Amino acid sequence: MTGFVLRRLAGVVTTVAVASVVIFGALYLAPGDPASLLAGGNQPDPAALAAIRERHHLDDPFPVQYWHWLSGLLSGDPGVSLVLREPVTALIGARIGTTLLLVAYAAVLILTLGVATGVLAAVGGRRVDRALTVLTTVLMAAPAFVAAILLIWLFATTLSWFPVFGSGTGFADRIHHLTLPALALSGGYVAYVSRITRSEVRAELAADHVAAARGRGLPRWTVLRRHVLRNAAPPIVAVSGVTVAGLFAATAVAEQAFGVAGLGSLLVQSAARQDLIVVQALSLLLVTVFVVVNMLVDVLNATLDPRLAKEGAP
Amino acid sequence: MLDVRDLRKEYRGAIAVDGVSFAVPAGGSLAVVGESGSGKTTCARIVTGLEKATSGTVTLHGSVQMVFQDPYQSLDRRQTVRGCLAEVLAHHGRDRSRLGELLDLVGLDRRLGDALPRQLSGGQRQRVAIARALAAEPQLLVLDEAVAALDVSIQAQILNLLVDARAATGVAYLFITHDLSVVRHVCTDVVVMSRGRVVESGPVERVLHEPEHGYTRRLVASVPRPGWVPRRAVNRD
Amino acid sequence: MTALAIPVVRRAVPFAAVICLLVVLTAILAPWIAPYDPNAIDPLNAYAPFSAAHPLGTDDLGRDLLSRLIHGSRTSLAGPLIVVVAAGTIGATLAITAAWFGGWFDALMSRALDVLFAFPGLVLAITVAALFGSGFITPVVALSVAFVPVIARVMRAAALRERNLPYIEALRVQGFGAWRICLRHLVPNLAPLLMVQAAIGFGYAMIDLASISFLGLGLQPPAADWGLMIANGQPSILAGFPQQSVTAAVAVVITVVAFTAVAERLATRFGGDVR
Amino acid sequence: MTLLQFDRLTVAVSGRPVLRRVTLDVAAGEAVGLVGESGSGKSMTVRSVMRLLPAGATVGGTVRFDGADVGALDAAGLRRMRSRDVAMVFQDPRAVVNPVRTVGDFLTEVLRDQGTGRSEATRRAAAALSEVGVGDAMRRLQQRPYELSGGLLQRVVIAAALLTGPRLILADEPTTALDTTTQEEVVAILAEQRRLRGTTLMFITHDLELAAAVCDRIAVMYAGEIVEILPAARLHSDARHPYTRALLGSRPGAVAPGERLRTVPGVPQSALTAPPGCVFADRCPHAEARCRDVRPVFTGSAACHLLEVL
Amino acid sequence: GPAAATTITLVETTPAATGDVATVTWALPSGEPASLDPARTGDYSANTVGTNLCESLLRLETDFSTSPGLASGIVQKDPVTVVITLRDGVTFWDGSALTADDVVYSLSRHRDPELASYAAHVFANVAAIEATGALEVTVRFRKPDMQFVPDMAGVPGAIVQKAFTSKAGPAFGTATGGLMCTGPFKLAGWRNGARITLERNDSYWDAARRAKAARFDFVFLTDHSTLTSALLAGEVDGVYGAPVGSIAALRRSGTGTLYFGPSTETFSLGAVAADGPAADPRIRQALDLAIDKTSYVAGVLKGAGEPLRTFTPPLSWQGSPAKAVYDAGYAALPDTSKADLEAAKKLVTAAAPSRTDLVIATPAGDQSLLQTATIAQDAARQIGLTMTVRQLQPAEFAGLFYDPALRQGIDFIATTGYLEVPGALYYAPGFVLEGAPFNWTNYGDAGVTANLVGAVSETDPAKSAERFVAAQAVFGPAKLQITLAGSYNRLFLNKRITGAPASFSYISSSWAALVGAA
Ligand SMILES: Nc1ncnc2c1ncn2[C@@H]1O[C@H](COP(=O)(O)OP(=O)(O)OP(=O)(O)O)[C@@H](O)[C@H]1O
Ligand SMILES: Nc1ncnc2c1ncn2[C@@H]1O[C@H](COP(=O)(O)OP(=O)(O)OP(=O)(O)O)[C@@H](O)[C@H]1O
Ligand SMILES: [Mg+2]
Ligand SMILES: [Mg+2]
Ligand code: NI
Repeated sequence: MTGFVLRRLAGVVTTVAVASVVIFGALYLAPGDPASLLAGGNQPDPAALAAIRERHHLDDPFPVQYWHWLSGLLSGDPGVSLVLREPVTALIGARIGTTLLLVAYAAVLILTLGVATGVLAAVGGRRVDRALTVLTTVLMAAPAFVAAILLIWLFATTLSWFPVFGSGTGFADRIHHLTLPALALSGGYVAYVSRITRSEVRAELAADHVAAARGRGLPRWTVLRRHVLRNAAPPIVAVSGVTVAGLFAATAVAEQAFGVAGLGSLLVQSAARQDLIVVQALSLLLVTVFVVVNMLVDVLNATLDPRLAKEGAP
Repeated sequence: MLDVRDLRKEYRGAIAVDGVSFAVPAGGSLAVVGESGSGKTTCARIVTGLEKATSGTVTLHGSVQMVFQDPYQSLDRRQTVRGCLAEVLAHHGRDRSRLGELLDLVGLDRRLGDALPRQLSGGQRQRVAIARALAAEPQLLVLDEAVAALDVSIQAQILNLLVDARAATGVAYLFITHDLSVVRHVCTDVVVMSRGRVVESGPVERVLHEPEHGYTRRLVASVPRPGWVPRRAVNRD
Repeated sequence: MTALAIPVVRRAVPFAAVICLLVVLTAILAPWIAPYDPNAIDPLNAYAPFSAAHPLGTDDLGRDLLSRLIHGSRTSLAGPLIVVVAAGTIGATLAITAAWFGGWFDALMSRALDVLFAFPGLVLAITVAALFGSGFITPVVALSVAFVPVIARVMRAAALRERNLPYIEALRVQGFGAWRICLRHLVPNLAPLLMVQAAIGFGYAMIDLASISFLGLGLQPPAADWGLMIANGQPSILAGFPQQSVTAAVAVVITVVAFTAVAERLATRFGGDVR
Repeated sequence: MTLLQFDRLTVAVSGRPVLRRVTLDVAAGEAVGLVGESGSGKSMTVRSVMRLLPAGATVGGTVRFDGADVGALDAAGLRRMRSRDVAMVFQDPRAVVNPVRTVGDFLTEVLRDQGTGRSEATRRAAAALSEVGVGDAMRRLQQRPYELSGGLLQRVVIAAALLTGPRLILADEPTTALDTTTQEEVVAILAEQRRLRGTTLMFITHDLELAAAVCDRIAVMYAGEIVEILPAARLHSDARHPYTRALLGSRPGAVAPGERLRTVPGVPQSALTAPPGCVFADRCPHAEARCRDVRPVFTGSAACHLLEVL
Repeated sequence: GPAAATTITLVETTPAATGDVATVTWALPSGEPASLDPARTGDYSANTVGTNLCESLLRLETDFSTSPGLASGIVQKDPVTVVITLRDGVTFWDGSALTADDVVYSLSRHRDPELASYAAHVFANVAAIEATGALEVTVRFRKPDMQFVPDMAGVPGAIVQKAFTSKAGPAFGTATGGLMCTGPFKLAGWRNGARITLERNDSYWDAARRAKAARFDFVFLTDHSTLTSALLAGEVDGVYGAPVGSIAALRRSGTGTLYFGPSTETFSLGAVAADGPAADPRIRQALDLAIDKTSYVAGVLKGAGEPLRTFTPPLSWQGSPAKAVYDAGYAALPDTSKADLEAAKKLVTAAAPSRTDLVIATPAGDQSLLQTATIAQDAARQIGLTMTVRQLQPAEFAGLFYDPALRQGIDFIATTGYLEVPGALYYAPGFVLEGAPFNWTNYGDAGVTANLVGAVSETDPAKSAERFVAAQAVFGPAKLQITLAGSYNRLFLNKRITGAPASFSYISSSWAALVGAA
C-alpha cells in the first residue's frame, strides 16, 4: 500500500511538472503581447514597451522565462496580474474559499443525489428506473446556464427562497447563497453519477457473489449494503472523483451566471483579458487540484479494494 | 522436431517455468499434464512465440499453430467461418479452394461457412479453430486444454477429429490437459509438470501405469473411476 | 469504466431513429425547407408569439425562430460531429497503439493522456478560445483535444482486454502483422464501443459548445446555432419571451437523446457485446 | 424420510422453458448426483430450491423442503431456510466470494446476522476452516480472496456452507474449476462431512464417474428433463436410457486407446429447442417414429419408449 | 409587435432623498473595475464607483453644466494659461488638508509616461503645471486647448493625496493598495471579485452634500438576467445602465422604478479601415441610409433612445453659453433617420467598392451591440454588401482602438461611446483631424481641420461654437461614425431609496452621496 501511494505520488508530481511546461508553453505561443497590456490602454511608444519587456523578462528565451516563472511559483510567488496589478496570490486567495465551498457543496449534492437516484434506479423496479432515466436524460442534456436561469426564475424571483447572486458572508449565509449555483452546477453531473451508479449497481446485482449472499439467507438490505454497494463503490468513487476534481474548473459557468466570485470566473475573465500570468497560475492550480483529488480517490479506492493497489493493476 | 531445453520464465520475480525440457518428434503427440498453475500454458505460449522465455532454447523445425481452451473467445466475433479461414489461407499463400476440404476435414457442414461465431455451438467453434490452425499446414499443433470446455459428447467428436486429422496430415501434437483419460486416448508420450518443473516424463503407458514421482502417483490416483474413494491428502500415508 | 449508455426503452429506438433522420435531413435541406431567411430581421416584429406565419414565433430582432432552428441544425450537428470524429479517431488510435505495444510506449502515452485529462474539457476550450480567438474552429479543436483522453482511456482499457483475447493471439500465432491485426480485427471489434463513446461525447460536445457560446467564445452571431440561440435568448427569458432559448434547448435535448439511443442500439446490434 | 421433493417442477425464464416437469425425491441423509451436459437445467433445478432463479422466471409444480412448499414461503421463512437449513456451494469460488472483503467477513457474516458475537463467530469460522483442511486459519481469515488459490478458496466456500450446520447442501459443480488432485480433496471433504453430520447432498457435475463415487443415486438430465435415475453403484451395469449410455460411451476412458470414441451425432438440446417427442429423439441411434412424436413417461428409472427393448 | 415602446418620459433627477439609509447595494453591470486609481479609470464601473471617492476640481451637474468642485474656480486667463483656485478647508479622509501640491501631483501623474494614464491625452497640450500659491495652481499650455477646463469635471480632474499615493506605488487604487481622496465616501473594503464597500465620509467638507447612505456596496453582476432577477427580488437596490432587454420586466416591477434620463451615450458603427470600402464615404452613407433609425431604436433600445444626426450628442453642449449656435448647427445636419434603400443602393453603385464582403466587430457578450451589428449586417445585405459579424473579447475589442494590428481585417465596429464631461469638442478632434488617434480611415479635409483647430483654441465660446458647427457641417455627413441613436440613461431604483441623478452626469459626479431614503 505504501508503495502504491508513493507510486501515485510520483505520478502526480510528473503530471503536474509536464502540465506546467504545457501550460507555460501554450500561453507563450498565444497571440497578443503582454507588454502592451502592461503598458496600459494608451498607444505605448516603442521605448516604453522595450523597457517593460526588459523588466518582465519577456524577451528572454523560452527556457529562461519558464525558469523564472517556475522558481517564482516554487517560492510561493506566481507573479502579479498584468491587468489588475494585484498579486496572483491575492486574487486567488480572495476567491478560493468560495470556490472550495461551492465545489464541496456541489460535490455533496452530486454524491448524495447521484448515488441515491442511481441505486434507486437499479433496484427500484422498472417504472422508477424509467422515470429516473427520463429525468437524468434531460438533466444531462441541459446546459448549466440554462439550469441557472430556470433556478433563478423559480427559486429566487418567484419563490424568493434563495438569493439571486453573490457568495455571502459567514457559513450559513454562504450556504444560502451558494445553493442555487451548486444546484445548477451539479445537475448534469448528478445525472452522470446516477447513470454510472445505476449501471455499476446493476452489474454488481447480477454478480454471482451477490446471488450467493442472498442464497446464504442474508437480509436484503445487508446484501445491498455490504455486497452490492460496497463492491460497486470503487468505480462510482472513481467517476465521482474525476467529476468533483473537474468541478473546480467547471464552476466558471455557474459563477458567471450567479455573480459568484470564484476561481472559474476568474479564469474566464483573465483569459478574456489576456491576463496570462493569472491564467498560467490558475490553470496549473486547477490541474494540480485535479490530479491530487484523483490521487486521493485512487488511494481511497485502493483501501476499498486492495486489488487495485497491486502492481500492474490498471 | 520440437526441442525445448531448459526453459525458464519469470514474471516480475515469480518463476512460472523453471528448467523445463521436452521434445516432440515429427508426427508425434506429447501430452503435458500437471496441476493448475504448474506452467503448462506458459510453455505453450513460449513454444508458439506468444511469449519470450527468460532463458532456455526452443528449437522448432517447421511451423506451429495453436488451439485455445475457450472456443467462445478464440474466434473473431465479427468474422464468418469462411472469412476467417480464407484470411488465413490467403496469408499463407494457400489456394482458396482448400477451404471446402478444411471444413470437411473438421467435420463442419459447408453450409455453415457463412455463419458467425455466435451462431455456432461450442463444439462447432472449436472445429473452426482447429480448421484455422490446420489451414496453415503446420508441423506442430499446440492444443491448450482444447477440449476442456466442451460437453462430453462434443468432446468425443473433437477427440476423434484430432485423431483423424493427425492421421490425415501427419501433424504433431503438443497436448495440454488435465484429463488423463484424454491423454491415454490421444497421446503417446507425456510430461508431468508440477510447480514449474517437469517431474516425470515418458511413454503414456509407463508413466500412467507405473508412476514414479509422488505427484504423478497422486495425479493418477485422483481420477474418479469405478470403485474409487476420494481421499484427503492429509489422510493419505 | 462501464460504457455509459442511456438505458433506452427498446421500443423508443425506431422513434429516435426517425428523429435522427429528420434532424440530419433538416440540416441537409435547411435552405429549402426553412420558411424564411434565418437572418432576415424585422425589429418591429420582435418577440412575436406563436402564429401561423411564425410557427415558433420570432426572436429579439424579429427573426423567424423556426427558420433559425432549421438552419441552426447545420452547425449544431457539425460542431459536435467534428469533435467526436476527431477525438474518436485520435483517441482510438492512441489507445490501440498503446495497448498493442505496451511497455514504455504505453506508459508514456498513458502519462501524456493523464496530463491532458487533467485539463477539464470545457475549461481547456474556454481558455484556448479566449486566448487564441473565438469562432467555430477554435473551440471545436480545443474540445476535440480535451475529448481525446476521455475516449482514449475507455478505449485503451477495452483494447487491452481485447488484445489479450485468444482470437488475437491465434492471429499472432498465424503470423499476421500487428498492423493487419489491429486494422482488420481489433478496430472493427472495438468500433461498437467507440461508437457508444462517440455518441455520448456527441451530447457532451453539443452542450459544451453551447456553453462556450454562452460565454461569447463560440460561433459568432448572427449564425443560427442552437447553442448560440439558447445563450442569446437567455436575457429575454425574464422579460417573458422564453421561446428562443426554450425551442433551441428542446432541440438540443431531443437530438442528444435520440442520437445516443440510436447509437447504443446500433452498437449492441452489430457488436454484440458492448462492455 | 423425504427431505427434498421436486414435484413436476417446471421453470420458464421470460416464457422460454428451462425445466420441464422435473420430479425427484431426495431422502434425508442421501446424496443425489445431478449429471448432464451444459444447459440441461442442473443449476436451475437446485437454484429453484433456494428460489434463486433469474428475474422473470415463472415456476410451475412444487419444490418441498422438509414438507414445506418452498414457493409459498414468506420472506422471513425463506431467509431462515437459506441461512440455516440449506447451503449452496457454487462452481467458481472466485465469483462467489465477495472479492473486496476478507475471507473472515465471508465466513462470519451469516453467523453475525443470526446474532452470534464477533469473537464467537470468528472462533467458529476458524474451526470450520481447520475442519476442511485449511491450516493457519486465523491468518486466512484476514486474507482476501485474490490471495488464495482456487482450491483453498473452494474449501473456504465449503467451510462457509458447513458453518451453519445445514441439513441440505446443494453443490453446483464444486470441482469443475479445480484440477483433479484438488478435486479429490474437495470431494473427500464433502463426503467426510456428510458422514460426520448426516447432511443431505445434491451434487451437480458433468462427470458421471465422479458422481458415482460421491453419491448414492444419480439423476441424468437432458434438455430440462430428468431422463434417468439410477443407483450410483449400478451406473455402468444398469444404465438404460440411450442418453446415459451415450454419455458413458463417449468418454475417452470408455474405449481402448487408439479406438474411435463412440460419439453422439448432433449437439446437446436445451429445453427450448427440444423436439415435441422424446427430448433425445433427434440424436438417439435407436429412435423410432413414436419417439419423435410422443413424450415418453418416466417409469420408475428412465423416460424412454424403448426401455424394454434396450 | 409586443416590443413597441410605451411612452417614455425623461427626467434629469429622481425625487430628493428624505433621509438617511444604512446600506445601499448597487450593481455594476460592467463587472469589477480593474482599478480605482483615477489614472487607470476609464470605464463605466470605475467611474461609477470612483467618482464618489476621488472628487474632481469641477462638479458635473445633471444638465451637463459644470460648477465649482474642489476648485472654487478655474479661470482661462489667456489661451495658454489656466488658473485653478482651490477651495479652502477641504480635507482628505485622513484629516489632512488639500494643498496645491496635491493638485499639482494629481494632475502631473497623468503626464508620466511610466504610469501610462488613461487620461494622458487630456494633458497632451500642457506645458507645465505648477503651484502658484498655497491654494492656487497654474497650468500652462503649448497650444490653446478649450476642452481642458471642462475635462476637469471628469476623472482627469480627480485629486488624490500625494503622500499616500506615492507611498502606495503601483498598488494604488487596487483592492490591496487602497485610495486616499476627499470624496463624500471613503473606500472601506474591496473583497476581490465579490464587492466594493464605501463608507460615508463623516467629515466631508461640503455639509450640504454629505452622503445620506452610511454604506454603499457595489456588486459585480455582468449577467443580464441575473442582474434583472436581483433587482426584481430587491437584493440589489439600484443600477445605472439597466439591461435594455429587461426594460419591460423592470417597468412592470413593483420593487422599484425604472427612470430614463438624458445621456451622452451613443450607438454607432465606426469605420476602422484605412483602405477598402469602409474608407469610402459613399459606402458609409449608403449603410447609414439603409438602416431605419426609428425601428433601430424600437428594436435594439426598446424605445429608450432617439435617432442622432452625428456622433456629438446635443447633451454635450446643453450647459454651454453657446448652446443656441450648437443647436442650430445640429438642426442643419441632414436627417437620415428614415431608411432610403434606393438612395443607398445608388450610392453603392456609384462607389463600386473593390470588394463587397465586409467584417464588423463587436465586443462579445454585449447583447445590444450584437443586435446592432446584426442590423447592420441585414442593411448591408439589402444594398448588395455582405457583412460578417466577428465578436471580439472585450479586451481585444478595447485594444482595437489603439492597436492598428488588431484592426487588420476589420472594416467596421459596432460600438457605444459616451462623453463623461461636457464639451462639443470632446470627440471631434480625435476622430477627424489628420493623424488623430481615432481617425482610422485617414480622413482629411483642410477646411474641417482649420475650423476645428480654430474652435479648440478660441477662447470665446460663441466663436468657438461657430467654427465647430462649420466643421461639423462637413465632417458630419461624411459619417466617419454612422451614429444610429443616442440612448437614454437607464436608472433603476428600489422603492426604498431615491435621490440618484437620472441623467448620465452620474458618470462624473459623486452621485451616491445623493442617494437616501425614499
Ligand atoms: N502474464 C503473467 N503474469 C504473471 N504471472 C503469470 C502470467 N502468466 C502466468 N503466470 C503465472 O505463472 C504460473 C504458471 O501459469 P500457467 O498459466 O502456465 O499455468 P498452467 O499450468 O497453464 O495452469 P492451468 O492448468 O490453470 O491453466 C502461474 O503461477 C501463474 O500465476
Ligand atoms: N439467467 C438466465 N436467464 C435466462 N435463461 C437462463 C439463465 N440461466 C440459465 N438459463 C437457461 O436455462 C437453461 C438451463 O441452465 P442451467 O444453468 O440450469 O444449466 P446447467 O445444466 O447448470 O448447465 P452448466 O453445466 O453449463 O452449468 C439453459 O438453457 C440456459 O440457457
Ligand atoms: Mg493453462
Ligand atoms: Mg450449471
Ligand atoms: Ni446575504
